[in-house]
Amino acid sequence: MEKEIIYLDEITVRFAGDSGDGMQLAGKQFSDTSASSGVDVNTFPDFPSEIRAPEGTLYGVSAFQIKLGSSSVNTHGDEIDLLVAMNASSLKVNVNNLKVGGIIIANIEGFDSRNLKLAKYTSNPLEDGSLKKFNVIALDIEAIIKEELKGSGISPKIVKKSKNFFALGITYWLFNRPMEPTVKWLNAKFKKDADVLEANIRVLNAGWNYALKNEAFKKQYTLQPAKFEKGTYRNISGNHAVALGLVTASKKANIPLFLGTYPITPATDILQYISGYKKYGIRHLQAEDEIAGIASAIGASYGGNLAATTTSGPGLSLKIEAIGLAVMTELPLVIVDVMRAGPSTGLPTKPEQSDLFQAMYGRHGEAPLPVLAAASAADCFAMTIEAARLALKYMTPVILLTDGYIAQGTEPWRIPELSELPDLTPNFATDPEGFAPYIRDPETLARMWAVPGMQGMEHRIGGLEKQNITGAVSHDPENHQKMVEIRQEKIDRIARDIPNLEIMGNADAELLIIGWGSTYGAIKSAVDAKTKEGVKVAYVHLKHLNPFPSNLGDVISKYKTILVPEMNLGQLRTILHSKFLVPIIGMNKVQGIPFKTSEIKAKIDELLSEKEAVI
Amino acid sequence: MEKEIIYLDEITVRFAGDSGDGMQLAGKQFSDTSASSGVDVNTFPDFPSEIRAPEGTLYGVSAFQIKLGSSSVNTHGDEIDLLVAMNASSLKVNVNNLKVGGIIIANIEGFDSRNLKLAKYTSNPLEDGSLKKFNVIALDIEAIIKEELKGSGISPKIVKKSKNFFALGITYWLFNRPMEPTVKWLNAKFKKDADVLEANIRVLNAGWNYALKNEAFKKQYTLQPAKFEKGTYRNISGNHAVALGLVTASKKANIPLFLGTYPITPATDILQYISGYKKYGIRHLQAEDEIAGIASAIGASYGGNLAATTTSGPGLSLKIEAIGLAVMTELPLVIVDVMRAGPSTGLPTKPEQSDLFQAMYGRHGEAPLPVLAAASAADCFAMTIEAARLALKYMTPVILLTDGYIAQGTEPWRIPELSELPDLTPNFATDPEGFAPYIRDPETLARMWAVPGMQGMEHRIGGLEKQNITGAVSHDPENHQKMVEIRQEKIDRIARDIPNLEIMGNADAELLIIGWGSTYGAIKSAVDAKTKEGVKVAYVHLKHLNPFPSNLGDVISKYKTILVPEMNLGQLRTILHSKFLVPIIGMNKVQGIPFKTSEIKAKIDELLSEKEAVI
Amino acid sequence: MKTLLEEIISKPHIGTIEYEPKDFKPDVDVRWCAGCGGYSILSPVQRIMPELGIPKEKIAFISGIGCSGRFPYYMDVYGFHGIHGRAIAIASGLKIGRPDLSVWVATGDGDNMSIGGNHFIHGCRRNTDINVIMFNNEVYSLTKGQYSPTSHKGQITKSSPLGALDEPFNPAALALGAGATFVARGIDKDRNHLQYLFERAAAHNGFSFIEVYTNCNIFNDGAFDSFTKKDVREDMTVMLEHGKPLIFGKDRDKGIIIDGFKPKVVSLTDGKYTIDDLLVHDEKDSTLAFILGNMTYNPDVPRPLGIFQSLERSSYNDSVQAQIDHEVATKGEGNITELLVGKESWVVK
Amino acid sequence: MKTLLEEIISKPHIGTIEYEPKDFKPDVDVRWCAGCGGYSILSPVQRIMPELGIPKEKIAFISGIGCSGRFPYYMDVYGFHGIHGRAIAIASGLKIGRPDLSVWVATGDGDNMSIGGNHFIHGCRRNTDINVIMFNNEVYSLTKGQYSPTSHKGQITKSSPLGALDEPFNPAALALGAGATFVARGIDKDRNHLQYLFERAAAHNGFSFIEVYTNCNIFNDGAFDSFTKKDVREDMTVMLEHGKPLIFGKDRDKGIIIDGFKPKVVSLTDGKYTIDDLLVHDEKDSTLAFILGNMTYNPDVPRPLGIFQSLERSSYNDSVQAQIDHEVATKGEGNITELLVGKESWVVK
Ligand SMILES: Cc1ncc(C[n+]2csc(CCOP(=O)(O)OP(=O)(O)O)c2C)c(N)n1
Ligand SMILES: Cc1ncc(C[n+]2csc(CCOP(=O)(O)OP(=O)(O)O)c2C)c(N)n1
Ligand code: SF4
Ligand code: SF4
Ligand SMILES: [Mg+2]
Ligand SMILES: [Mg+2]
Repeated sequence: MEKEIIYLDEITVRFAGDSGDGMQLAGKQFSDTSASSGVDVNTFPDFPSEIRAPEGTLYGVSAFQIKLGSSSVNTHGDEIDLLVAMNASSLKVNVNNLKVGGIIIANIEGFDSRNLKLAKYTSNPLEDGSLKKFNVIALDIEAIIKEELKGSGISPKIVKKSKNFFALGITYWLFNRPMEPTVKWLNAKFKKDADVLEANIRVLNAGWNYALKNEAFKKQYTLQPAKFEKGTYRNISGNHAVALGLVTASKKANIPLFLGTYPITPATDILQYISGYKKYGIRHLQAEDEIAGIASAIGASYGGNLAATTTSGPGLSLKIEAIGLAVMTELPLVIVDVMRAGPSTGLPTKPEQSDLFQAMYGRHGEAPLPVLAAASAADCFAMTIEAARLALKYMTPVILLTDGYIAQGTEPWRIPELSELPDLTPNFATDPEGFAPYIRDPETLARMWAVPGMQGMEHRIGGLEKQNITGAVSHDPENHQKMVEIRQEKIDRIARDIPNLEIMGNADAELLIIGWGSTYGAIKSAVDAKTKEGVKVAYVHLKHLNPFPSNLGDVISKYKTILVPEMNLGQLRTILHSKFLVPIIGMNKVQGIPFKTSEIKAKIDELLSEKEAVI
Repeated sequence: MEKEIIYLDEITVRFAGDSGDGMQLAGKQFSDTSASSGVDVNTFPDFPSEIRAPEGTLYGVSAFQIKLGSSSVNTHGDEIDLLVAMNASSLKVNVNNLKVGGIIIANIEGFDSRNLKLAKYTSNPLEDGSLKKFNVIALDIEAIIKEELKGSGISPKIVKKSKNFFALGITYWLFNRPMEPTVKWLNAKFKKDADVLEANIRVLNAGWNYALKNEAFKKQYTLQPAKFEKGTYRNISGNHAVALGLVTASKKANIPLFLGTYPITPATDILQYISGYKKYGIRHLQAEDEIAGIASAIGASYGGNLAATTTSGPGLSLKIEAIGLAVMTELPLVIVDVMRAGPSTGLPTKPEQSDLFQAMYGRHGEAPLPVLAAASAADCFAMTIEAARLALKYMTPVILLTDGYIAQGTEPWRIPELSELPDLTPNFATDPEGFAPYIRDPETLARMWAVPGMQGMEHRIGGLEKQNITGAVSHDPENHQKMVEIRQEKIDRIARDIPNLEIMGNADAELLIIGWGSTYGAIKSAVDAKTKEGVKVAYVHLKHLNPFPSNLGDVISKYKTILVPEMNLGQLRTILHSKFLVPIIGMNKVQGIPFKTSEIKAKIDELLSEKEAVI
Repeated sequence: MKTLLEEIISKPHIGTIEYEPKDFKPDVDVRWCAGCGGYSILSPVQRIMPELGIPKEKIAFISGIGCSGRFPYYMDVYGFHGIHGRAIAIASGLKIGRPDLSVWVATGDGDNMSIGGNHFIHGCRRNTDINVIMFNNEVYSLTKGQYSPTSHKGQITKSSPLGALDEPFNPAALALGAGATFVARGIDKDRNHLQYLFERAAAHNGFSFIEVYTNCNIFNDGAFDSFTKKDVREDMTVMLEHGKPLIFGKDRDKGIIIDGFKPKVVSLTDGKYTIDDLLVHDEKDSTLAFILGNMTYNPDVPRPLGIFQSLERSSYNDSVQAQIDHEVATKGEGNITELLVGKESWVVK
Repeated sequence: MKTLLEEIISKPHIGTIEYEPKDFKPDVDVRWCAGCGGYSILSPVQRIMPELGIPKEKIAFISGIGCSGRFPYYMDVYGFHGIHGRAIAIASGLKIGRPDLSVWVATGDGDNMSIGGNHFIHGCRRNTDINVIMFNNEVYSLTKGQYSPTSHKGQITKSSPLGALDEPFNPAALALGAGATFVARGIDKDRNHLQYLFERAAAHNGFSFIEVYTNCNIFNDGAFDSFTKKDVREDMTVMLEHGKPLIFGKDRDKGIIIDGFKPKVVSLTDGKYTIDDLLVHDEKDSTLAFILGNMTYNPDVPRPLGIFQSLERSSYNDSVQAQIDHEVATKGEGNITELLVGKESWVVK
C-alpha cells in the first residue's frame, strides 16, 4: 500500500482512555522512545483524582499527552493533533481540545451503548457525523487482538489488558519509531510473567502491522531530530529530578543526605524515589506528620547532614513554625514545595502557583529566606542543586517552588557530570580555637556549621534570639535589631551570588513579560512564536524570587509595558509592585490548569494592539 | 512643714524592684487610684522572662510604669520623672531612662554590698555622687516599717513583704491620692488573712505619713482631671479587653461563645479571663495544641457558635493550615494574634509588629481574609467587636493583631452599653426552600450560615473546592477561577463597610505619617506635640489592614513625604508600596520595645529639615 | 434567655423520625473503588441511623483526608470534610459547642494515627461524646499506597520498596493507654458485627473508638485475609463478649486462658480444660482490656474482635455543661453589664 | 568512601574521657527558681555522663519549650533548644542522621504530652535510640501556671479557676500503649534512684522514656507530696525491681498481689500472705507492664516507681543502617552516575 510521509516540526499526541486502560504506560513508552529517537518531547500525565473511578465514567478518564518537536518543545501542547480514544468518555472530555483536521483513533468497543450512556452521549459520535471536522479512524481493537492471539493459550483477561500496546503499535508505525526499547522494557518488566510478556509484544507488533496494512492509515509522520547539546539524556519528571538533585547535591557536597517528610500529592513521588535509594547511603524518615518531617530534617541538619523536606501547600502551612526555627538557628535546609491548587485542600491534583506569598512572607516574625522556582521538569534538577548551594553556603533554609504540572510532566534532561556542578563544600567549623557559633563570614554573613562531634566546640543553639557572635541567649534590644538586620542582609546579599537575568525574545521591545516557575514553557513558546512573526516582545524568567537577580530593576525600568502571567491572583506582581513601584499588568489564570501558548500569544497581541504598536 | 504644690500636665512614674518586691501590685494600685481620680493613665508592666529570677540580679528586676496626664495620655511615657527603686539592680537598669532632675526614691536596704555586687556596681551610687543629676531620696523602708509594726505581733516575713505598700503610701502622698480604693481592695483580697491586711494598711498609711513629715519630701504634685467623655470607666489591659470583647460580641450577636485555644505568652491572659466566665455560659477548650485550638473553634463555628482562637506568633504559624480551611468553608472565626518578637521563639515576652506579613499573606493558595489591628489597650475591645462583626457578616475568618505592649499595658476604657455597639446579628439560614450552602448575599457576597440542626438543609462542606451556589465538590476549571475571585472580592468589598480614615495632626502638611497597631500612642503623642509647636504633620492610623479604608489611596496621594513607623523591618510599608506604588519612608525599630514619642518627634524633625520645610 | 442559635435549632422536627436506612443515602455516586472495604462500613452505619431515634438534621459526620474522608458525602446528614488529621479536633469543638448533636468521625489509619495522633490520644483522654470509626487498611490509600503507622514491619509499599522499618501501632492498646472509655474492633467482612459495634458506640456517652479492619483492594489487598477470610476466620479470631468466656474455633473447641499474665490458647477437647477455665470477658475491667489489647499482634493467639472496654465516665461535654450549670446555680446567671463594669470602675459625669 | 562529615567527626578525641560530673557544668547561672525540682534531675544527669564512656562532644541534649526546655543550657555538651513540642522529632532526625551521638531529650508534661503528644507516641512506636526525660510537674510552668494534660481533674490553675475538667494522661500507660520499649518513672526527691534510671535508659538501645515527678514550687507546689514526702513515701509508693516481689511500706510489711486482674495490697504480717504470694516484677513482661502502669491513679495501691518495662527490640536507627548495609551488600554501593543515567537514557553526539 502506498503511504505518504509527512514532515512535521511538531505534533501533539494524546492517549486517553479509562483509568484501567493503561494510557499512562502507553504514553510514557511513546515519549521515551520518541525522545531517544532525538526529537524533543514534553509530556503531561492527566489522571482523575479518584483512585479507581468507576469504569467508563467521564471523571474516570486517564490521559497522557505528549508534544514532539524537532526544535525546542516547552509545553505539552495546547491542542491535540492525534487523539487515541479508548472509550466514549475519553473522546468526550478531549474532543474540544482537538485541532480541526486532527486524527482520532477510536476503539469501537468503547463506544457501546453502556459506554455512550456513561459518557452522556445520546448518539454515537463515531456514527452521527458530529466528528466530521476530524479524521476518525475507528477500529475494534479487542476483536483484532483476540484474533491475533487466538490459540496462544493466553488468558482473555491478559489479552484484554494489552489493548494499550496495540494503540502504541499503531502510533509507532505512524511515527516510524523503533520497537526495541519497548520490547526491552517489556522483557525487564515481565520477566516473571511470560504470558503477559508475549501478549504485549505480539499485540504491539500487531498494532504496527495493522496500521501498515490498513487503508485508513495513509500517512506516516517524520520529525527531524531536535538540536540538543552533546551529552547523555533521559526523560525526567520534575519530582524525579528533585529526588536526583538531592542525592547529587549530597554527593557533590560530600555529606550524607537526610530527607524528613510526609506524603502529599503531588510531592509524594520525591519520597518514593528517595526511599528506594538505600544503596546510595540515603537516610530518610517518613514521619508522622509534616511537622515531624521538617523537625527531623532540622535535627539532621544540626548533625551535619544535607537535610531536606518535601511537601505541597497544606504541608507547607504546617511546616511554617519549624521553618522559623531553621531561620533562627541558621541551619541549612532544602524545603521543596510542589504547589497545587488551593486554598485548603483545594483541587489537590491540579497545579497552581499560589504558594509564592507564603514562601516569601508566611512566617511570624522577621524570617527572611531564599525562594527559588523551577521553570520546567528538567530545571527541577538544576534548581535543587541551587537550593542546596544557597542553603549550605548561606546557612539558611531555602524554599524551592515547583508545581504539579512540572512535577509530573516530563522532558528530556541532559545528565550532567558532577564536575560541571557548582562547588557545594560546606563550611564546617573545625577549629575550636576562637570558635563561637555565630561568628560570620564577612562576605556571606553566614555562620559556620558547627556540628556535634567536634571537640571543644560544645555550644547551645535554639529558637530564642541569639547574641551576635557568641550565640548566647540575648534579650538586649540593640542586639535584636542587629540580628534581625543581619539575617535580612544575609539573604539580600545572595543577589550578588546569582546570575543576572538574560532577556529572551527581542530585548528591543516595548513589552516585557516576566515569568516564574512552570509558566516558562507556555510563555517561551509564545514569545518564540511572536518573535518569529517579527513581533517585538521581551521576556525574562525568574528562577530566584528572593532575592531577585540584581539586574531585575534595570530590566524593568527599560520597558513601557510589563506583563506578569501567573497561575494565581497576582502574587509575583504584588511583590514586584512593592519592590519597583511601577505598574504591572497581571494575567491570572487560576483554574488548576497551565497556560496555553495561544493564551499568552493572544495577550501579547492584545497588549500590543492596545498600544497600537503592532509590527 | 511647708510643702509646695506643683501643677503638672503629665508625669511618668516607675515602680522598680526585685521580682519578689510586689512592684506590679503597687503600680497597678497607683494607676487604678489615679485613673479613678480622673486623670488619664497609661501603664506598662515590664517583668523578667524568668519565672523567679534569682533575687537581686539585673535580669530579675520587675517594674511597672505609669504615665499620668491631665489631657489624653497615649503612651506609658518615654522618660521617667519619678523612680521607685527597691534595690540596686532596679536602679541600674532604669537610671538611664530617668529625666535629668527626676526623683529617685531608693530603698537603702537594697543597696547593701550583696545587692551592689549583684547589680555589678563597684561603689554605692547612693553615696558616690554618680546620681547628682537627680533628686535622690534614700530611706530605709524596712527599718521604718519594722518600727511602725513593732509589737503588732505580725510575723517578720509579712512585714518584709509589705514594703511595696510603704512605697505606694509615699506616692499617694506625693499625688494626694485617696487611700480608700486601695484599702477596699486590700479588704477584699485579704479578708481571710487578718495579719497581712493589717500590716499592709498600716504600712500604706505609714508611707503617707512619712512623706508628710519628712523634710526630704518638699513638693506635692497635682494634675487636673483629664477631659473624658461622660460614662463609666475602668482601667483595662488589651488582653482583658479582648476577653470582654469576645463575650460582649456573643451577647450582642445573641449566640454562644466558644474559645478554642492553647496558652502562649503574651496571649494566655485572654484564655485565663475567659476560663473564669462560666456563669456567662461561655464554653472553651484549652486544647492539646494550637491546631486543635483552631480546629475545635472551626467545629464550633460550623455548629453556629461565635468561635474564636487566641495566640501569638509561633501559635499563629501552627494555625495556618486550619485558617485556610475556614477561608474555604467560609465560616466565621475570630483569630487574635498577640504579637511578640520573632522569628521563632525570639524574645517571647517582648512586643513586635512582625506578624503582619503572615496575617496578610501567610497561607498556601489564594486565601484572603480581613486583617485588623488594635491601636491601644482599650481599642482592643472595639476591634474585637469589629472582628466579630466582619466575621459574622462576611462569613470569614478574621485576624485581629494586637501585641505584647498593649496586651499587658492598661489605660482607662469607657464601658459601652450593648446598644451602642454595631448590629452583629448573624444571617442564619432558616428556610429550606431553595436552600443551597453557597448562595450568596449579592451585596456582601457572604453565604448564609447553615448550621446542623436545621431540618431540610443537610449538606456537606469541606476543604475541597466548591461549586458556587450548590457547594458540591468541583474540579471545574472555570468554577475554580470564579470561586477564587469571589472569595477575594468578598474581602475587598469590606472596604465599603468600614469608616474612612480621619486625618489627625494637620491635614495641610507635606509629611504624612501612617501608623498601625500599638505605635498609635507614640505617634499620636509626637504628632500632637509637633502640632502644638506649629509644625505641620498629618497622621492617619490604620485599624483595618485588609482591606484598607477606601480613602487611603486618596490620602496618600496628597502628601509629598510619607513615613511609616513600625516595629518590624517594613511590613506595612511593603504592602503600601505594592498597593499604591509610591515611595514611602520606613522607620523600623525591631528591639522588642515600643517607640518613644521622642524618637518619632526626632524623625519628624529630620524629615522636615531634610525637606527644608520646617515652619 | 434563649440565644438566637438555641431558638433556631430548637424548632420542632416536622414529620416522622421513623427513618429507613435509605433515608440516609444522598443522591450521589459513591466514589470508592469497587470492592473497597469502605462499603462495608457505610451500610451498617446507614442501618443504625434510624435507631438513634433523632431527627436527621441532628446528626453530623466529620472526616479528615483519605479515602475514608469521603464518608460524609455518602451520608445524607450534615457533613464536614475537614483537613488531614483534624477530624477529632473539629468534632470536639462541634460537640462541646453543640451538645444536642450526634457527632461522628470517619477517619483512616493515617489520618487518625499518623498526622492526627495527637488529637486522637487527647480525644481518648478527654472523653468528649463523639463516635470515631477508623478505617484501618494499614496503608495510605488516597495518596496511592505508602505505608502507614499500622503497616506491618517489612511491608512493601511505594514508600517502602525495601520494606517498612517501623513497628506498627496497636490501635486498641494506644487508645486504652490514652484513657479511652470505649474501645472496639471489627472487620469489614462482618457487617452485622459492625452494626452491633456502631450501635454500642452510639449508645456510649463519651468518646467511642471503633477500629475497623478495612480491605483496600487496590493498595493493600488481602491485608487481613489471614484471619478474616471465611474459611479461617473462626480459627484465627476470637469474639469478645461481655460476661462470656473466650471461646473460638470453627467447632468452638478452643479457648483462651491466662497463664501468668500471658493469654494462651487451650483446647477444650483434650480433657485438660473446660469452659470454666477460660478467661471471661468483662468490658468494665480496664486491666483485662489491656491484656486483650496486647493480644493484637501476638501470633500465638487469635485476633480479638469486639468491645475491649466500655467504661462509664462523665463525658467532657457534660462536664462543661455541669460546670456552667453549677456556676449559674451558685452565683446566678452572669450579667454582661456587671462583667464589663467590674469592681474597680469609676464614673465620669 | 568517607564523606566530609564522617571525616571531621571521626577525628580522635584529644585527652581523657575520664570525666567528672563537674566537667558537664557550663559556666552559666541556672535560671530555674530556687527549690525547683529541675535541679534534682540536672545533678544525676551530670553524674551519669562520665559513665557513658564517650567524649563530651558526642553527646547532645535537645529540648522543647517550658522550664525543662532550659536544660540544654545547663549541660556543657552540644545542645539544641527547639520549639514547643518538637524535641523528640528533632532528636529523631539527629539520631538517624548521626547514629554516633548519644542523644537526650529534656521535656515537660505540656511539651511532651500536650503539643508534642504525636511525636511522643510515634517516638515510642518507632524506637529510635534516644533518651527522653519528662519533667512532669502537672502544670504549664513557663507560661505561669495553666493546667496540663497530667493535671488532675478539678485542679485549680490560672486557666482552670473553677477546676480542670479533663481526665489526665497516665504517661506510663500511654507510652506502653504506644509501644515504648523502655518506660520508667522516678521522683525528684530521690536523686539516687533517678541516677539509676538514667543509667539504665542510657544503656537501653532504643527509645527510653523516663517520667520524673518534678515539683514546681511556684505553680504547683506539693503536687506529689502525698506520696513523695519522706514520711509517707515508703507507704505510698512501691519500687519496681526486676525479679523481685512488690514489697513496700516503712517496715516492708506490705505487698502487692494480683486478684483477678486487679492489683491489691496485702499485709505480710497478718499471716495470710507471705512474700512468695506477691507479684514479682518482670521488666520483660509487656502485659505485666500494663497492669503496673494502670496502677498509677488507682487510689487503693501505692504509686509504682521504677522501670515498668525494658524490652529489647532493634532500634529504628539500627534498622535504617541495617537496611542500607543490606542493600549495599547485596547490590553493591550505589554509583551516582548510574543513578543519574538510569535505564532509559540516550546519547546525543
Ligand atoms: C496536611 C496534609 N498532609 C498530607 C496530605 C496528603 N494525604 C491525604 S490522605 C493521606 C493519607 C491517608 O491515609 P489514611 O488515613 O490511612 O486514609 P486511606 O486513604 O488509607 O483511607 C495523606 C498523607 C494532606 N491532604 N494534607
Ligand atoms: C507553639 C507554641 N505554643 C505555645 C507556647 C507557649 N508555651 C511555652 S512552654 C508551654 C507549656 C510548658 O509546659 P511544660 O512542658 O509542662 O513545661 P514546664 O514549664 O511546666 O516545665 C507553653 C504552652 C510556645 N512557646 N510555642
Ligand atoms: S484506594 Fe483502597 S481504600 Fe481507597 S477507595 Fe480504593 S479500595 Fe478503598
Ligand atoms: S516555675 Fe516551677 S518548674 Fe519553672 S523553674 Fe520555677 S519552680 Fe521550676
Ligand atoms: Mg489507610
Ligand atoms: Mg509542666
